[in-house]
Amino acid sequence: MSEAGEHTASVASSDHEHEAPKYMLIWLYLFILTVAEVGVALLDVLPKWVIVVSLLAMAVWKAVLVAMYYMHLKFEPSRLRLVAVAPLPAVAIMIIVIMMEYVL
Amino acid sequence: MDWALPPNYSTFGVQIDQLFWIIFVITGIAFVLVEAGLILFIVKYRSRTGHKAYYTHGSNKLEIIWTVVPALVFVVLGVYSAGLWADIKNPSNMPEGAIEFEVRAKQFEWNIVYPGPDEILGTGDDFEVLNQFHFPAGEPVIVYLEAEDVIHSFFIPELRVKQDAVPGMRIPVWFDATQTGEFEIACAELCGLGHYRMEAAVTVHERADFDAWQASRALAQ
Amino acid sequence: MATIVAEAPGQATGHAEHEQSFLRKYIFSSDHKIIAIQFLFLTLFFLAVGGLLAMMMRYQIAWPDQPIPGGGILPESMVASGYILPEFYNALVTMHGSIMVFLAIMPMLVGVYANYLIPLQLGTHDMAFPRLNMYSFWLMVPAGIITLASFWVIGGAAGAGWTLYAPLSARPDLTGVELGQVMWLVALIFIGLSSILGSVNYITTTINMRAPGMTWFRMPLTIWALFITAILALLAMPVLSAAGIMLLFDQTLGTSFFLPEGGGQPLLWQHLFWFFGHPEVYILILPAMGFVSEILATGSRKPVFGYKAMVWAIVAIAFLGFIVWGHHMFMSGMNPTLGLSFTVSTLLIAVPSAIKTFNWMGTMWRGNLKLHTPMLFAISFVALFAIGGLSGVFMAATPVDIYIHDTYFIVAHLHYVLFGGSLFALFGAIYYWFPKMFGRMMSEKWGKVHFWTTFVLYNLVFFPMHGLGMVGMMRRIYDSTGYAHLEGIQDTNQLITVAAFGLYLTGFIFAFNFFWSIFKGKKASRNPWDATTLEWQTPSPPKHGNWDEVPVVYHGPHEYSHPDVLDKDWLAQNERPDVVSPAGGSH
Amino acid sequence: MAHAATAARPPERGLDVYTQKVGMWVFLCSEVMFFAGLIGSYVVLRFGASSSWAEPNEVLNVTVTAINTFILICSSVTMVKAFAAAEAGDQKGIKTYLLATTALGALFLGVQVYEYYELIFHQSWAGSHGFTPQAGLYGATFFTMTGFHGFHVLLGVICLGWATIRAYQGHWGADNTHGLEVLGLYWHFVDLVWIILFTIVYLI
Ligand code: HEA
Ligand code: HEA
Ligand code: CUA
Ligand SMILES: [Cu+2]
Repeated sequence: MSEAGEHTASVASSDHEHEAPKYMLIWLYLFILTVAEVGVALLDVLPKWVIVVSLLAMAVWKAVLVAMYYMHLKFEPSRLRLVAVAPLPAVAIMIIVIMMEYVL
Repeated sequence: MDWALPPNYSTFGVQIDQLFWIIFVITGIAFVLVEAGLILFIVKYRSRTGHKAYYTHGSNKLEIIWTVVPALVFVVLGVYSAGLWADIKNPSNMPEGAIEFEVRAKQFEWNIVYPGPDEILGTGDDFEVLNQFHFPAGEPVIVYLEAEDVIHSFFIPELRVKQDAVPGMRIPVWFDATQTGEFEIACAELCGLGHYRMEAAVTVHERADFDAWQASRALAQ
Repeated sequence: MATIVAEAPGQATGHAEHEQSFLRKYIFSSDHKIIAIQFLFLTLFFLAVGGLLAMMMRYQIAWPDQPIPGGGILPESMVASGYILPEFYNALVTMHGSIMVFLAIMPMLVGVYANYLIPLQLGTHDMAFPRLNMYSFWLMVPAGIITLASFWVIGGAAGAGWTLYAPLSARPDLTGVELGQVMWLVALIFIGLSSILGSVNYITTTINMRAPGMTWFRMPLTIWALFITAILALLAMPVLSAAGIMLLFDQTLGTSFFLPEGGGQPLLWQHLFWFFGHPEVYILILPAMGFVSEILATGSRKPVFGYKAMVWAIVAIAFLGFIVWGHHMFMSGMNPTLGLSFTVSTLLIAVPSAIKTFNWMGTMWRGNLKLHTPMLFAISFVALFAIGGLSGVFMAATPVDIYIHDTYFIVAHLHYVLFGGSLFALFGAIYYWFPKMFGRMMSEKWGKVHFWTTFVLYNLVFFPMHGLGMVGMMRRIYDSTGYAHLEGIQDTNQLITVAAFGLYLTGFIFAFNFFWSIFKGKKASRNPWDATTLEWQTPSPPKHGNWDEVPVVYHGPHEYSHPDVLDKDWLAQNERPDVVSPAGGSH
Repeated sequence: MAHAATAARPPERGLDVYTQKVGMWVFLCSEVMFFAGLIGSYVVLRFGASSSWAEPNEVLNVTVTAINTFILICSSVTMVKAFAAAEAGDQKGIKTYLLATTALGALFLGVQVYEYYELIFHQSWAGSHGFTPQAGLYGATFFTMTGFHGFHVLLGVICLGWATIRAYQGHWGADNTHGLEVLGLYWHFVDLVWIILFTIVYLI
């Protein structure tokens, strides 16, 4: 019956036994990253490919922060995380394969 | 109607037809297996009173057999097709020294640009003929396909050639006719209300006749 | 109990029957069973419409030089002095394909049966989001109305093929279709939204609301198929919507996403369309495979052979379905090296289909076959799907596809998988679940008549199309008599057309049986087929809310002829093992 | 296998979270694919394009949009704060933060409308006056992607407005947080998409 106990617990009470995430700290990260992005793009001193790669890296970093903390993915059961990343392979396949038209 | 592919006049057409019939045999075996099995089961196991069905949840051995056998067949088929496909369609495998034409498709006609007596496209003696495609037999031909408005498809059944002509692209196709003859270019991609009548005459000449025809045409321009 | 009620928000009173107005009960209902029946009527109507368009097409193909009978009632823009116009023919092909795929078969497979069966077979009171479910039906209605209306606007209905290849579909000056193309895209966006909302519901319900004991591997194969289908739709439909919106902007706002003059890429449309389109064709077959597995097990009185292999095959088909789309584009000017990888993946995707085919045969092997109408349709599904699948192998082999691409060989293939596959399975499913839906049986006698006439005429219509394709007859041509290489095929075309008319008439046998049985059919018991899944353990039809008390599941989905069960040859999923027989265990 | 008494057995274990949350995540999967379709097309069109693409700041006003991005990020914080307030049963917090989120969302839309207005009427591109959806692939992709994002923001603001009204009616609280959490998921997702769009449309 332990299964039952677990279940009701997760349905009835909310899933926030974890300590409250530091929302303001994340906000600060996001702010700094945005400033850094704009800086990198507008100063335009680095080689083009470095700019592109670093901008993409920072964008992904920000997106992951939002998903993990604001959307609470970090604190969700891993099964839910699986749902959240499910479309990513399809996205990757779509974009990479269509791009191969030009690369091959 | 005969249940047959039309006579083949191109070099790689032989292999295409061969592959067609190889697949026909493989799928034919699978077809007979499935359909005969179904009929046999219907007859043999139809319900009888007092009879109880055999209780089973399956067999791992059988699952493995009917996964592995088709997979092997498909891998072999895939490798074989891949090689042939690369020979036919890969631009790096296009034959050297082929005579080149340009075909511009538009609603609903085929404009054939001939290289002229110097056999080089883009020079002064090029000329254009509407809906008439003449070329010599026995040597490779490359056609550069372009389209002006919408997508058309360059289809000569007897030469086993088909390739879409896409606006904004210049797509090479090659073939090598083994014999002389008269055929048609048909348009195989829906391109509007005249799609069904977008055809052009194809004449495959002996080399000498082709030269003569081209010379006379070039003069007339 | 409490937790279960909490699981169904918005429908918290799952089983407290309220007095509801007629409108709330039958029209704007959020009961999944009513919604399913609404979908059934809508899709049968569109099946008849799509068929009618096919009949006009067939007439034109067989007798291009003769005026079409009754053509006079159509406006001059479609039929001029009795003759079908080429642009109207294009509209017929396009709308036949589109209506059949998007408004008949897909919503019939998913809208009707996912709605009807998921809550019943999983043992819940309703869907996770009943209101959303209602919206998903009511989005289909405007889509249908717009589609039908597009025939009567200036310029006629869309005429660029169901695949809407740009630039043809993007530029009215090149098709002569002004509004029709736009209307069809708008309808498509409605359909996409409807199907996404539906999928969210099906997936959530399946993941989170299964009855106690209904573990993943005790789910009936129908549910597996519908669940995976919903995932496919969820991931593929939005891409079509995105592409459709860009195409809509090309048509109306003067952008040029797919128009080379403005720097756009015609091939990008094809990539996006087929990235959706290939998963779409599996959306159209997977649920059918699920129904067939279940009907075959019931009809053979045996558990499904290789249940787990069947499940993994569905998953494999779905996964591979996302990496094969390029096989529709072998001749499109796509990079030939890319073509290579698509050949290999396409051939690989045939492996799970092979697994399924052989397991269906395994299910029938040493069974106790009851050849009732649903069973006949299910068996012929296997027979005909195999033909369609095998013709797919020809096309997957790229060199062969050079010749047969865009010929009637493809038309034969697609009707073998879509009609011989999906529609045959659907007929089977309608006969099979009719008693549950309407509380009455359909007539067996007329069912058999319908089956045999359909089976024979169907093959007469579509089998010869392989031959037409081999001869080289192109698709979507209004008149094939102008081509030298197509001489001598007109007899075949006429034979096909005559058979097609017959095939259409068989639809009326079905329609008659269907409507007659709703009112006059023999009253159905709870479980007329002696089936094991949960829906058969409720009254026919089940009441609002489905169950007083949620059932508890003890057994796998298709336990027929269990040796320990002595008094009957089936074991319902929710039968308490200790009640049935002392030794009866679950598997 | 021992079977417990019938009625006591709970439904099968799903994702261990409540149904609306699962539903929202599943729906977001389809949204990912929708934006992937648009962004993927953008990448392909830009990569395969013969015509040139403008450099950052050449046509678009990156500074204004950077501020706008910051506004959207702030609205994510206030949203998550509203949810935290609801969990803590802090009625005042719920109201304040929801109101702030709605206002920030509306502000974002306002700035976007201003941006569009400036681009269409006062910006010139490729020699012609006015940067519009008809201004080549650059304009078409720009307006399509940002426009659909803006449409999502609009839907979000409408829902937020509704949630705010409910907050003033005392609807949310420690025992009623699900609706806010689900709405929050949508709102953060819209923010997340913007983070990606901002980078690839304005900065690269
Ligand atoms: C329900 C829909 C459905 C299904 C299930 C399929 C299944 C398959 N399809 Fe089909 N297809 C369509 C619907 C479908 N298709 C439609 C609508 C089009 C046309 C679109 C248009 O252009 O309008 C099309 C077009 C199409 C093309 C493009 C042709 C062209 O335009 O040139 C190709 C090419 O590869 C293809 C291949 C396949 C293959 C390999 C399968 C495989 O999945 C089939 C696998 C099944 C089997 C192989 C049979 C069972 C197996 C055995 C009995 C085992 C033994 C067999 C062997 C060892 C050989 N299909
Ligand atoms: C599931 C899909 C489906 C179905 C069922 C059909 C059914 C039929 N199709 Fe269709 N067809 C397509 C999908 C389908 N088709 C697609 C996708 C294309 C490609 C389009 C394109 O190229 O863009 C195509 C193209 C196509 C062509 C090629 C046209 C061309 O390229 O020029 C032809 C030609 O003969 C054809 C014929 C037929 C015929 C004779 C039927 C007949 O079987 C129809 C018989 C009618 C019925 C079986 C309905 C009877 C039912 C009732 C009367 C119901 C009444 C009941 C109640 C109201 C309760 N179809
Ligand atoms: Cu040109 Cu069809
Ligand atoms: Cu496909």
